[in-house]
Amino acid sequence: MFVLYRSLKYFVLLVWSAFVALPFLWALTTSFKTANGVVSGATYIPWLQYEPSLEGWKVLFRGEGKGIDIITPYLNSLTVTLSASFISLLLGTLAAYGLSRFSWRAGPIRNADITFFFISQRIMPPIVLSIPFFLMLRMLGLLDSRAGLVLVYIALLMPIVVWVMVDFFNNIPRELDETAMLDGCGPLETFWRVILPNCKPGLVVAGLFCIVFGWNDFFFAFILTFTETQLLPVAIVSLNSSVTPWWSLSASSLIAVVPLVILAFVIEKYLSSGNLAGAIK
Amino acid sequence: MARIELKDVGHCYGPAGGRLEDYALQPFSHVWEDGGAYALLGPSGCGKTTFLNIISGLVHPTRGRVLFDGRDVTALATAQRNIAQVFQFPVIYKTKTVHDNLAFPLRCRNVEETEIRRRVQEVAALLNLESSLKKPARQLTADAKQLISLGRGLVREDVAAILLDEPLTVIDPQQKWLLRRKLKEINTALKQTMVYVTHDQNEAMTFADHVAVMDQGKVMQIGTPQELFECPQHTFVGWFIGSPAMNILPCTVAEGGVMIKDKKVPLPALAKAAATAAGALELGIRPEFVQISDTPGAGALGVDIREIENLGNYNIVMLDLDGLEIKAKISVGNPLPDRKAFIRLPEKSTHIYASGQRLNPGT
Amino acid sequence: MLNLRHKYVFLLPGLLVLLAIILFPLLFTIRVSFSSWDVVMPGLDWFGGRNYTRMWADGRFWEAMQRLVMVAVSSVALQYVLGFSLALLVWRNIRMKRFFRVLFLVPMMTTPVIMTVIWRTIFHESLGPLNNFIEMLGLPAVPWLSTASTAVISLVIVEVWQWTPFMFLLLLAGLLSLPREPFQAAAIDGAGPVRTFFNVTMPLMAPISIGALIIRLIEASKIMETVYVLTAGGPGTATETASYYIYIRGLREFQIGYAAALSVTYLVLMIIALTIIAKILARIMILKD
Amino acid sequence: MRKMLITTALVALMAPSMVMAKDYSKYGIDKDVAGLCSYEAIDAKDYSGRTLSIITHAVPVMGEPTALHAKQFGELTGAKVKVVHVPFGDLFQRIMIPFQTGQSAYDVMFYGSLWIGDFNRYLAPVPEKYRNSKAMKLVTPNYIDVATLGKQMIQYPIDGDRHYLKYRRDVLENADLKKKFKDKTGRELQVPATWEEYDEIAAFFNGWDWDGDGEKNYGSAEVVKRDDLMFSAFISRVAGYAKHPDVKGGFFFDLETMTPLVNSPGWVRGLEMFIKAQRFMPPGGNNFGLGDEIFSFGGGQTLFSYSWDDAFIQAMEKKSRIRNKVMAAPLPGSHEVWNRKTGKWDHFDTPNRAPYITWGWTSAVAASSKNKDMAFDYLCFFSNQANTPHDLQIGRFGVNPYRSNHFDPAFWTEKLGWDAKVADSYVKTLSGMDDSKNRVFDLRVPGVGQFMSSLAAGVSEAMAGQKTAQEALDGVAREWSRIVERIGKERVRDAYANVVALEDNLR
Amino acid sequence: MSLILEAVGSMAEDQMHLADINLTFEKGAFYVVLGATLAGKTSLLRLLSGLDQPTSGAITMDGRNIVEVPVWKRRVSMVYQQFINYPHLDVRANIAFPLQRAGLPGDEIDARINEVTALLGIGELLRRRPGELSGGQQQRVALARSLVKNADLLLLDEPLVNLDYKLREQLRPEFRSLFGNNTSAIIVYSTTEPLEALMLGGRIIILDEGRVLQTGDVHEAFHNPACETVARVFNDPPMNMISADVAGERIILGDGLVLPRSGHLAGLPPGPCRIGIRANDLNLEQSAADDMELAAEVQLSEVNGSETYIHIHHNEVSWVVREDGVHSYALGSGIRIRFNPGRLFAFSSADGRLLAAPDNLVSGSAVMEG
Repeated sequence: MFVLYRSLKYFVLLVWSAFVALPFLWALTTSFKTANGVVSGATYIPWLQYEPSLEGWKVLFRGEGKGIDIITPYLNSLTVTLSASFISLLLGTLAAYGLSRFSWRAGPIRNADITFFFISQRIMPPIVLSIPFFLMLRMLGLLDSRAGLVLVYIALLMPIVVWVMVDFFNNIPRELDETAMLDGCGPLETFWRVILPNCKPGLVVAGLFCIVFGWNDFFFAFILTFTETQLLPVAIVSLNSSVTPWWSLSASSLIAVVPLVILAFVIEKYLSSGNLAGAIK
Repeated sequence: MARIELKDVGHCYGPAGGRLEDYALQPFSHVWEDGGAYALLGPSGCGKTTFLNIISGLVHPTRGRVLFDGRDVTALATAQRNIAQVFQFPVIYKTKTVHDNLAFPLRCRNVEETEIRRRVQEVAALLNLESSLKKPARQLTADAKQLISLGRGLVREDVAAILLDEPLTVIDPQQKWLLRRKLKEINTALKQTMVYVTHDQNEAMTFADHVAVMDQGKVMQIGTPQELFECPQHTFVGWFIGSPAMNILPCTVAEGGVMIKDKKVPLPALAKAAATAAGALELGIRPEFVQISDTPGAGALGVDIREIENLGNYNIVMLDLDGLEIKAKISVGNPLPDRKAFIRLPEKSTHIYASGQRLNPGT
Repeated sequence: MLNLRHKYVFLLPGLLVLLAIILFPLLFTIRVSFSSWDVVMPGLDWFGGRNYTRMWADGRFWEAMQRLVMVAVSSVALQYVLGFSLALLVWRNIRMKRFFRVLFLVPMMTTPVIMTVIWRTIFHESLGPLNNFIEMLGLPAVPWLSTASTAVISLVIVEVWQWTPFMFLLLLAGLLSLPREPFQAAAIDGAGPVRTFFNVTMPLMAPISIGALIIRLIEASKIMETVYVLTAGGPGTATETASYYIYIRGLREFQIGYAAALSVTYLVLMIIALTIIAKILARIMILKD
Repeated sequence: MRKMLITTALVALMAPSMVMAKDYSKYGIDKDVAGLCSYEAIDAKDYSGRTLSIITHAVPVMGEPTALHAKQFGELTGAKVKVVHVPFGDLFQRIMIPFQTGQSAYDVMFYGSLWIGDFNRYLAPVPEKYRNSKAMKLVTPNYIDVATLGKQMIQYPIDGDRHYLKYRRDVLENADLKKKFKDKTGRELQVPATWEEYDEIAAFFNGWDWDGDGEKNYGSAEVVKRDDLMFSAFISRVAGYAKHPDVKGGFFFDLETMTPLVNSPGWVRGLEMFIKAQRFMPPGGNNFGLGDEIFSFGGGQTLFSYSWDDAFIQAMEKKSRIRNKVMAAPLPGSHEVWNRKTGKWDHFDTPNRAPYITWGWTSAVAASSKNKDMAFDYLCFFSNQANTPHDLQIGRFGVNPYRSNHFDPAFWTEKLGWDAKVADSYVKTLSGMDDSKNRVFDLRVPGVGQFMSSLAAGVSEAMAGQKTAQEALDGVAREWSRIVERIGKERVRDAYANVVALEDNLR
Repeated sequence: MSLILEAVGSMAEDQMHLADINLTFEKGAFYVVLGATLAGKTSLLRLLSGLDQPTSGAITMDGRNIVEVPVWKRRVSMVYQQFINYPHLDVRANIAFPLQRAGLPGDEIDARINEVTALLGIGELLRRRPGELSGGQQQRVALARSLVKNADLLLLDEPLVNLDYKLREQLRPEFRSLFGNNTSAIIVYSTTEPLEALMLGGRIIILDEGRVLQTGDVHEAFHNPACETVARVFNDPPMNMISADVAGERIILGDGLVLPRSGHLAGLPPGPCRIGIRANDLNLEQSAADDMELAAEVQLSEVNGSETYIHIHHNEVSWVVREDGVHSYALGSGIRIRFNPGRLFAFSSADGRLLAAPDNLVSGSAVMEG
């Protein structure tokens, strides 16, 4: 019975692993194909089943005129994602702290309503916001700029930070803040010196979500830029011509996920050490 | 209901076969008789949780065997041991009503529904929970929740023992005695073997007929509360049981008694044993038994009064015997000498310890 | 809760920045929904409520709305069940725990719009690997994207692949924070794995479950890029969800005014629905002490 | 060195009038061809310090040549040229949002020519010097028409697109298979002249391995996925039934009343045939986008395909398994044609064919651009007579013949090694469309996106069996009326009149 | 320096936490706030610290209203019942924290840390993180952090309640010596345990349901509880109570025991009253000839330290008897108890006011208070 249960457990794990890995393995093998390799049906093993080619990978680094240049968008994506995440974390964490520690009242509005207001920002489908955002950035002269995207992403990411951090702060005893104040720290100093160093797990989770959602956003990066500031998903999608180039899209999907896989390792480490346990409640 | 027998049980969290000093629980043997009320008492980290887990089956001991009614259960899992346990924090099934909480262990064992109802009624009556049977268990107070936890053990007829792991931690101090009484009542009424684990001497001594005092992985003494109090077998027990703790004073052998510093304490009955004992000697006497007067006399030791703590109903008098501190507990109303005093240590309440172990006056 | 004057220093920067960023778009959208802005007439004329009356009679929108509910609810439910199961499997010590945990997290790190292209190639009925496997097993090929029901299933599969990790992460972290005693108590009471799960694990995981479900529902409702790349709403209108429909009306056909009206309605309905769902979930799952 | 000698020799031979031209062979062209925007002419210009912004399609189709020539242009003139590539489905909004909000985002746009109805207000007319250039004079009338709204040329022709039939020559010319077909149907196997024949043949060759590669083959690969391209495939299928050569005054609408004609029997018949055709499409064929169609036919999976050039070009790629095994032919037509004037089906002994001059890639310069001179120079350079032949040779560029001098079989046989018969069929098919007097153009009116999107949605519903053909198209017609009403009948009519004028050969 | 609360009230979420508090705290004095759970002890301490603001009334320090002075600008320390330390800092950094905030020079900080850690015996732990320490050690660190500041106001909110029994026993005398020679600060210590209050001495403030019931010297209050509630709160086990009726020269206790109306009870007005007696004054043996005797049934014998509390029941009487030493009685067994009428308290049955208290026995606090 126990053996059966165990084997079943590993069987399920392996099946799901296969399911999770399938797109990546498929992308890996496809990335070495050419149109001829693709049209000859589902094949998996290079040389044996199809003639491998590096075309799919080369296209990404060839630069204008011959393919796309993936390096600049990569760096753009990094800059925009990290800046927006950082600012969102900063503002969102502060706001979450404010919501967790102080009572707010304005007419019928209470803390919970403000928290919901933050979270509700994510309900709006991006399509709707595209034109107003476009106009707004136009007025600010921030169209087609990294700053403009950062601004928009702040609105997208801050709600996530608030969502994660309010709960996290609620689990940190208030007495800790009070002790710091009694020890002579003003509220901001309390936050900076005492609370922040103790919310690493929460920040890790919130930061993870920021980076994941920021890095993977396509729509705003797409609508709000022209030629100057391309982000990675937009650059990759610009390969998606009427003939879908399976090979280069496959290669690029693998490239795009690399930095975040590193993130997955970091998260797992936190999980295993039990540090994230308190961060998500 | 069962008789629980521990044979040379010891546990080491590291690899088996390590040195004995590394054992979290030093090997020992003991029997808990069926239907008794027992307690495991010791400061945190003394090994009592390991002990408890060995009985409940969460930990399999590195050595030794655990027998329930003679049946070797050492290798059995928790669920197979027919143990019930009440935890420090109330564990209830919060989606269920009180009735369904109590019925849960029976339902898990596919007991017939009418039988379940009967037993639940019975236990609920015992625990004064009848009126709240239909309520969701989560709405009850902490003490009622602890009763439910206990009740889940009581409804089962097959239970070998009920383990209580610091069950009163979350109970309001003013309510504690009621729950203590309930526990005692149940033990008396049902004759269930119950093992109560706590770091609080009051809890242990109030509840149990026999208390095992543990320290650093070792069982220091097993005895009735009165024995522990009046006749601690180890200086640790003397210190740990009773408040204020027993006075423990280093001493040396002397003719017909012992010497504390350069003052002689006549202890004719104990002198012989002390003379032959190996290891450092200590004299132990509880503050309650220290007799104090303002006049010198035979066998009285001259001391200075350092401080008097007035605790309302009695005074704790801190005495200075050539630099050694001795506490004496004196009821209010008894006269207190000023500055200088003389104390007597009655032999029947005085113990001599060698390397911490009490010397038996008989030997 | 403290009530210091300094509290504004914390909340206001974030709140004001958010308001500054979001308020204009929000009000603008509401205003646009009362205009006839479209491909030939850009600008904010006054069109009254005609966009809304048109919407009322727009069967396609309401169908898309229903479809959205179906797709979002079913995929989120699946994500929850699968994420929970997987979290339970890798919760306690198992071999290669790290490997599984990292692997299971990866899909959520990928860009949906790109991964869906890969998925489309996987679902490709004659050139993709999926049917190839199925045929190798001797089973009939599945018309993944070309019948209404399978297309919806394909869509859900992609959503499940992408977002189960999110649930997995939240629920695993939640599981890791649970106390041990309730599980020991259940073992002592003689409860098997199933009873333990429903009477101990689930109730303990309720609060985190609700948070995770709500957030996922919000995100899943915006499903658009996946639909766009995978099926473009087809076959027929079988996979046309509300947000994709708004996209079609808004940016494909450039009926900005109408799309704004749809969006405002969508937003209002979503907020109402989510509030109700949150309340219901809370009632079912969290049983307050 | 040898290459250099040969090049020099070639130049000397072919352009005897030129005096020792500069060598531009490093740009991959055979030779510079003198003209308004020849390499030499552009080289002479100095745009340094200026930036040109271009939006174009994703790489490679049209996106790659855009970027390639942008790079060359930059090198030659010193201008900074920025190109952004966008998938087709997002191109419209990406261009339209800046237009509508008054943001000057791009100088040059590459896009689908049918959007002229929406974009025209924002486009700069092509200046006369370009219109009168030698290269422009060679552009076939169809593509001049496509680039023109009313009397004004506002799009710059850089590509030729059309729908035509592609078939597997190795099947239709295979005696064995011909016999099998005849045995089964009693008819000769030949290139289908009507959609009914197309269906019959496709059905016969569906679901079995007729090329002996061990994989099943199928009848027809078509663009069916409900996206921005599908409606074109549908119009191709409808044109023969609904475009009566003698009935003037509108194909999509009755120009006089602006009543939609999409639910007329001709259209319904076309849709019914389309629905039926799903039976002999490959697995998943009813969700094929253009890319899938290209891979399917281009990969040798199906017997037939129609729509744009790409599938044909893919099939003719150097390493293709079916290189030189494909042929081109005009789209099938119909013996029965709906006459909406009489309300009857007219019978034609020779099948009625109505070539659909479907929209394709075009380019334009934004009216708000501050770099119009440079922008037009770029487009002119893009399509100069040295670049176009170069681009035509690279299949993935998606640049197809649009000048009369491209219709030379020798070009395809010599440059690309095509079989003479294949090249011949290709060139003849393409040029033949230019000679037709029964052409169908796109609905080049404002809001074309709405019309086509609603058409695609309706067709898609019928294809998926959610509605019958008649119901679906009735729904589309109702929707179209509403759109006309919303946009304004006169506005639509004015625009549509231009299309009808082209169709009715009034120009 | 004196801290004065005038008519202070505190409400939160429409719930009264404190009402009409009038107290004066003097520099160099030690105050014990005694009260049951939820009596308002924590609320009072929080008001004093400045963490909370009163909803009514005034708090002045040397005549200056300090309600508006933010907590971080005050010189206040607080020790919570939970062990609150900075988890991200090691013990040394924890203790140094308030000093660094105050901008003290490094060598001064070192000196003070050395002093306080030596005092509290945590010198060995300086490099450890709070999470690695036992509860007792954590609380010592928290205490060190509070002491090191030399604050004007030191607040201790049930600092021992979450510690093991023996640790509490160990720490109490330490507290006593720590606070015994205080001259510069106001120290306020809250507890639920009368024993702790008695041991620590000083001034007492007895709270119940958000109101101050009695203030004054600890021992004075112990012997003369202002009212019945104080008598309950200030005794562990709570003072045993019974209704009585004064008629003529007799006092009839609830279920029929009759006492002469004499001695300190002679002045009781006729009519109903409440009679109280400490568990300590109930004996199992006869100690005097005029002892009253009562037969009862044992409900539970509880061990408390070196004493046994016997809960007894008889008709209306539910009393607790304190007996020295550890003894056990079977549940339900019969028992006879005696008490000396001279040890009875009498309270008004109308408002609970003390009517008569027994004479104070010889007090041994002379040395302590001398």
